[in-house]
Amino acid sequence: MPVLHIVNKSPYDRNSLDTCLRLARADAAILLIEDGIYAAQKNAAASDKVQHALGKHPIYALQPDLQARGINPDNMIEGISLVDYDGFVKLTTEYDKLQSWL
Amino acid sequence: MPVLHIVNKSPYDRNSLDTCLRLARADAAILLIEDGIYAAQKNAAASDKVQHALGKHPIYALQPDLQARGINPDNMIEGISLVDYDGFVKLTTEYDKLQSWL
Amino acid sequence: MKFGILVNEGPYTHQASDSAYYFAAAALRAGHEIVRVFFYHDGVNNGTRLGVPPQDDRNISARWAELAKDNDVELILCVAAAQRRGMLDADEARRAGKDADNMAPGFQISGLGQLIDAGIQADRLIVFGD
Amino acid sequence: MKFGILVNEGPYTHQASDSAYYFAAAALRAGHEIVRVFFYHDGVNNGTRLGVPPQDDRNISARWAELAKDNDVELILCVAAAQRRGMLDADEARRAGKDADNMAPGFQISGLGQLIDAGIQADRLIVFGD
Amino acid sequence: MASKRFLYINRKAPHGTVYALESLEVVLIGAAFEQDVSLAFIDDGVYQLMRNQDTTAIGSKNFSPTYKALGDYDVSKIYVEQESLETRGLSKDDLMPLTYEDEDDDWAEKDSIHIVSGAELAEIIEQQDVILNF
Amino acid sequence: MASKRFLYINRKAPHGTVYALESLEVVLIGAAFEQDVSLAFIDDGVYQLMRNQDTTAIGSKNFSPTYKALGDYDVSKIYVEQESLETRGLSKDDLMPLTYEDEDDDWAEKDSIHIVSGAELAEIIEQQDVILNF
Repeated sequence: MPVLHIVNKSPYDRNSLDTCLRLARADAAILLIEDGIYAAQKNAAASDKVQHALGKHPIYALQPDLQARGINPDNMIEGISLVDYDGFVKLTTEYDKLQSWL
Repeated sequence: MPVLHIVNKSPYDRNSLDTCLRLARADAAILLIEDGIYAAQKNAAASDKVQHALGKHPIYALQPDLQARGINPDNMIEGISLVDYDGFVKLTTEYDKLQSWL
Repeated sequence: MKFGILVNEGPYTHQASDSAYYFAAAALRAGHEIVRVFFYHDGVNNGTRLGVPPQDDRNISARWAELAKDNDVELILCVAAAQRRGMLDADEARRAGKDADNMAPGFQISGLGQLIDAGIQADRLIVFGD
Repeated sequence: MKFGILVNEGPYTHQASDSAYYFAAAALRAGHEIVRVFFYHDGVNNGTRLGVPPQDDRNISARWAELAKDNDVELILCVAAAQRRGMLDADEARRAGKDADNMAPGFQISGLGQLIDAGIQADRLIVFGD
Repeated sequence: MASKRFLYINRKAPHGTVYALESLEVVLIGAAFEQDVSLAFIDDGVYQLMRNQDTTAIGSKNFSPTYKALGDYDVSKIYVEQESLETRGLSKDDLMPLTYEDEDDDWAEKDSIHIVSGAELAEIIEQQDVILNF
Repeated sequence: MASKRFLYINRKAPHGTVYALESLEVVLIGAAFEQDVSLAFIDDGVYQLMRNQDTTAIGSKNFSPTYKALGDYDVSKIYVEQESLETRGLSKDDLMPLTYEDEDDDWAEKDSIHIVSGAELAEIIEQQDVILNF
């Protein structure tokens, strides 16, 4: 089973999302947590690359982190799935390698 | 007297050098310290923008930080001046506003 | 399923310790086992018993200790990282000739081998950090 | 010239505290005055007396305390940031009902007003952080 | 003593790290010193002012309503960089309304937030005496 | 117990933060556990392997010579991403030579560093059991 990539940094502050997208294989999934959830917002500078990545990877975002930061689900890029912490744990059981892009 | 901008992060990891260059006025100087000194290396992806910035700003790099990271002064972009900690202190007396791009 | 958790950052400054805590709680809720939470780098600072957070804020160290007690989870602080940063239990303090220690009950100090062992024992090792 | 120095990060993990120390030493060497070094955020962790760094590494807290003693420099830890992170002097520990404290001699705990005051008193305030 | 011009520069997102919260604590304490205070929000710092932040599910303190109290502390010069907003697909409507009562204008309620260009912000930076970064 | 495949991913520059040093400490301790160990250097992590690092003037520990001991600990699979090198204007010649003695080939001294493409590295990541990030 493939890799779950976890990104916890804003795509505007750090290079971690870029590196994740460069090194994630087509069968891998991506989970955005903490400040990583800013990548989920639509109509922003990073939206195009995230939209494009959705063609290759399932992308998830941690709902508690979105809510904390005031990002309305209506402003999320379509196709990104929201998970709570229970869903986060479930993802880590479904993918057998976990790669946190610290 | 103008601003001394201090950048301590690698231009490949963070956005701080980019923001510094966007917001530094023509009379301001830039000092690269800690991981910021990687911006001083020539023939690298960030070299062009640093080279271009040299047309507007004096740029300094902290020699102890270069030496620690194994960057040979021969591999530095021409026009960047090296300072030691004594020179760092002297710069902070010559510029009366200090802006650290944390 | 068996989980190992690595926490690289201290309490309050980075969200890493909070995220790890909520992940751990959710994993236990789902019936999974947590073989060990290993605290490395500034993560060792999660083990202090001297924290006095504001009344309206969470107590991160106390919360970890409670989770561990209720669910029989090992909370391990890396000894080398802890010594460097002044996080000591009574034994370490005595050995180093220090007049005080600051580790909270529920945490233990041990070697980096415990991190590798967590990787070997667990079905999934997940890392939280900066 | 009068300098104020703000240190936002703890010892060892980030270079900020090292850079601030070498800057302070050079400023004093050049005959400048340092009105105050203010430690905020994880910076308060620089004030521990319980650190046991490896023999071949620097002792960051001891080095700060020595610089302060030799040059009569104030080293202030922000009280709110320190409480949150479990960095206490004897008074704070007693007040909070804690059985131990961990602050090193040479450091003092005080309020954030001391940071603003440093900005007012100093000709230059310089910030070191992450 | 003459008052100095203090600028607090906020470039970090809230909640992922504590800097935004602890920066706000300095501003509130500093307000008692009757200096000239400005705040700048640049890069991910603009996220600090987002409406509808709710930290219930991550358990940390929701300090975002505190920004609304800044006006009561006579902190009314709040500069937000336009380019930082645009990069993040945000406009002023996405931010909390922050206001103050202008004592020189019969206590009229006025907007504290000024959206400024990079060039304007560069000039504001140059006008300061003390710049604080967290 | 069957051995697992451990991959240590290093993405941070040395000296500015302690992660590189403390990561190396884990690798050395972990070597005693006789697992299958690989190291990847990506992004600013490639700077960890630069030649001629000298920390005398910043007072911190110069741990860079320790990478040369990895071969003695049977850590000989060291992957450096080509694109990360190129972005930084570096080539293999800028890195310290890291070698090991191959016991299956009459203890011949061999190169531990493998420069790999992003695609190759992606495949290496997928082959692991445990991935450690600092």
